[in-house]
Amino acid sequence: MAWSDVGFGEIAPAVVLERVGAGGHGAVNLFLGVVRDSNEGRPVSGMEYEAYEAMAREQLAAIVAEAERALRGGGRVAAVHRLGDLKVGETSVAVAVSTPHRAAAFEAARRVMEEIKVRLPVWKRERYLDGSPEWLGGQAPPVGAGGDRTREDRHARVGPAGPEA
Amino acid sequence: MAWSDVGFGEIAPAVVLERVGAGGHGAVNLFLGVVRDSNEGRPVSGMEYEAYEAMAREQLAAIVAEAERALRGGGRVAAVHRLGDLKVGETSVAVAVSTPHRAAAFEAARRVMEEIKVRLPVWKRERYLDGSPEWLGGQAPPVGAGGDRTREDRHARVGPAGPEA
Amino acid sequence: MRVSVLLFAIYRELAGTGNLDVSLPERSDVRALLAALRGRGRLSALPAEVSVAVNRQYAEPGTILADGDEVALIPPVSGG
Amino acid sequence: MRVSVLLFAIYRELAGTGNLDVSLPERSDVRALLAALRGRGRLSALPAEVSVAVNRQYAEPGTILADGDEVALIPPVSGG
Repeated sequence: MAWSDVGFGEIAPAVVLERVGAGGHGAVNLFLGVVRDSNEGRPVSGMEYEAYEAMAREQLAAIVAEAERALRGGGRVAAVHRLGDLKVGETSVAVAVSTPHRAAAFEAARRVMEEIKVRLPVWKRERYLDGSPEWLGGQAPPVGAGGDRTREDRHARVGPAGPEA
Repeated sequence: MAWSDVGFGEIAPAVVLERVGAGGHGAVNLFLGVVRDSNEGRPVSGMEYEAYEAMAREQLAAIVAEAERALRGGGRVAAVHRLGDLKVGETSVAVAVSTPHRAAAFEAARRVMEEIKVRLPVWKRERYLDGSPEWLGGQAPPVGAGGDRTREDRHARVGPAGPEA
Repeated sequence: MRVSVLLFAIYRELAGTGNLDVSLPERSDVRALLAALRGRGRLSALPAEVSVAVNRQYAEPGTILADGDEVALIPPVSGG
Repeated sequence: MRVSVLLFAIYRELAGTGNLDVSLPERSDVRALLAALRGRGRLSALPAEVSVAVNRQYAEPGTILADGDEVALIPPVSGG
């Protein structure tokens, strides 16, 4: 069963790995996003993550459910995103996938990360050692129901002189 | 610094993750190979791994060193392969990569696994619940110095009526 | 009708608040809501294109709103 | 000269031993060693193609052997 969470607690890789089990599956892939100590040359002291929490939980649950359904050969997917103040070296996101064969595990974990980067309503602000915190540039999410990628060619965002829908 | 080991102790994912550190790198990918509970429909009770140990250590060290050198943006690579009798659900191989950006971490971990499958002198034998143990089919390794892929088009193996070199 | 507007990250800082109650004519769409928001002082600086979620689903400019809807203005996301 | 031959997995079971000492004419190559091994009883069943490592490096059929070399017959590998 797909599993996901968005919350303020520390992320333990072992716990995320447990969520995808092991017995029936020969391959496990785990991806961790970690707070870096610099960004474009500026030293970073930490990162602050803000979310539209209720929606982020629903979106992450949808992302892992879609990824698990896409595993034709079977397997399990789990993901967790952390919020709040993180220090350098702490884990902000973890994605784990177990599958019978390794290519599918790599591919699904990569895909979940790509979806998180595009769809999850989460924003991060870096705290620099040499200046005030700054929101980082991000990706404009798609329109329409989560995961309905076929609608991306419609008007993704609303402008002041937006076209008729 | 690249790190690798081939041995009989249990593999702890956290230990392998520690080997690739975290501070400077935003992305970590971990791959685990786990003993499956069945193979082509036959129930499996466990797996026995045999190696040409001295050579396997040298080959795995070369594989991770090559993979780390190939990380243009920097990063670290670690890998460990376990030998001996493993039960279903136990980890036989672990590969960890840390990089500044995630695509390189996925790619390097996948590449290390591919090299392990082709080059590491390790053989596994499945113990079935319904019959005697069997060596599994594998891949014929390349000829020539480890990692010298340009020589693969030469005579890869020696037959009884092998051509002149 | 009234809708509840949630603002996050840079949009929250722009508005000086994380949520607003907005009165709109019945059957207004997302585009009309954004036009109304841009008529307010600080939110006139909203970028030309704004992603929106209605009741926690990404919505389209023509999505029709209903009384009590929760409408979130979603800045470019940067999770991970 | 003498070389030490290591056998693993199915080749070890075929030979009934994990290592053999083999005497060869000076400057024999890998191909000559395999021909000599195939002349022995149980190893006549070696497959037509055999991968070989000399002193823990994958070698070629024409690799020249030296006294004391460690030559391993490498069945198709199945690690991971």
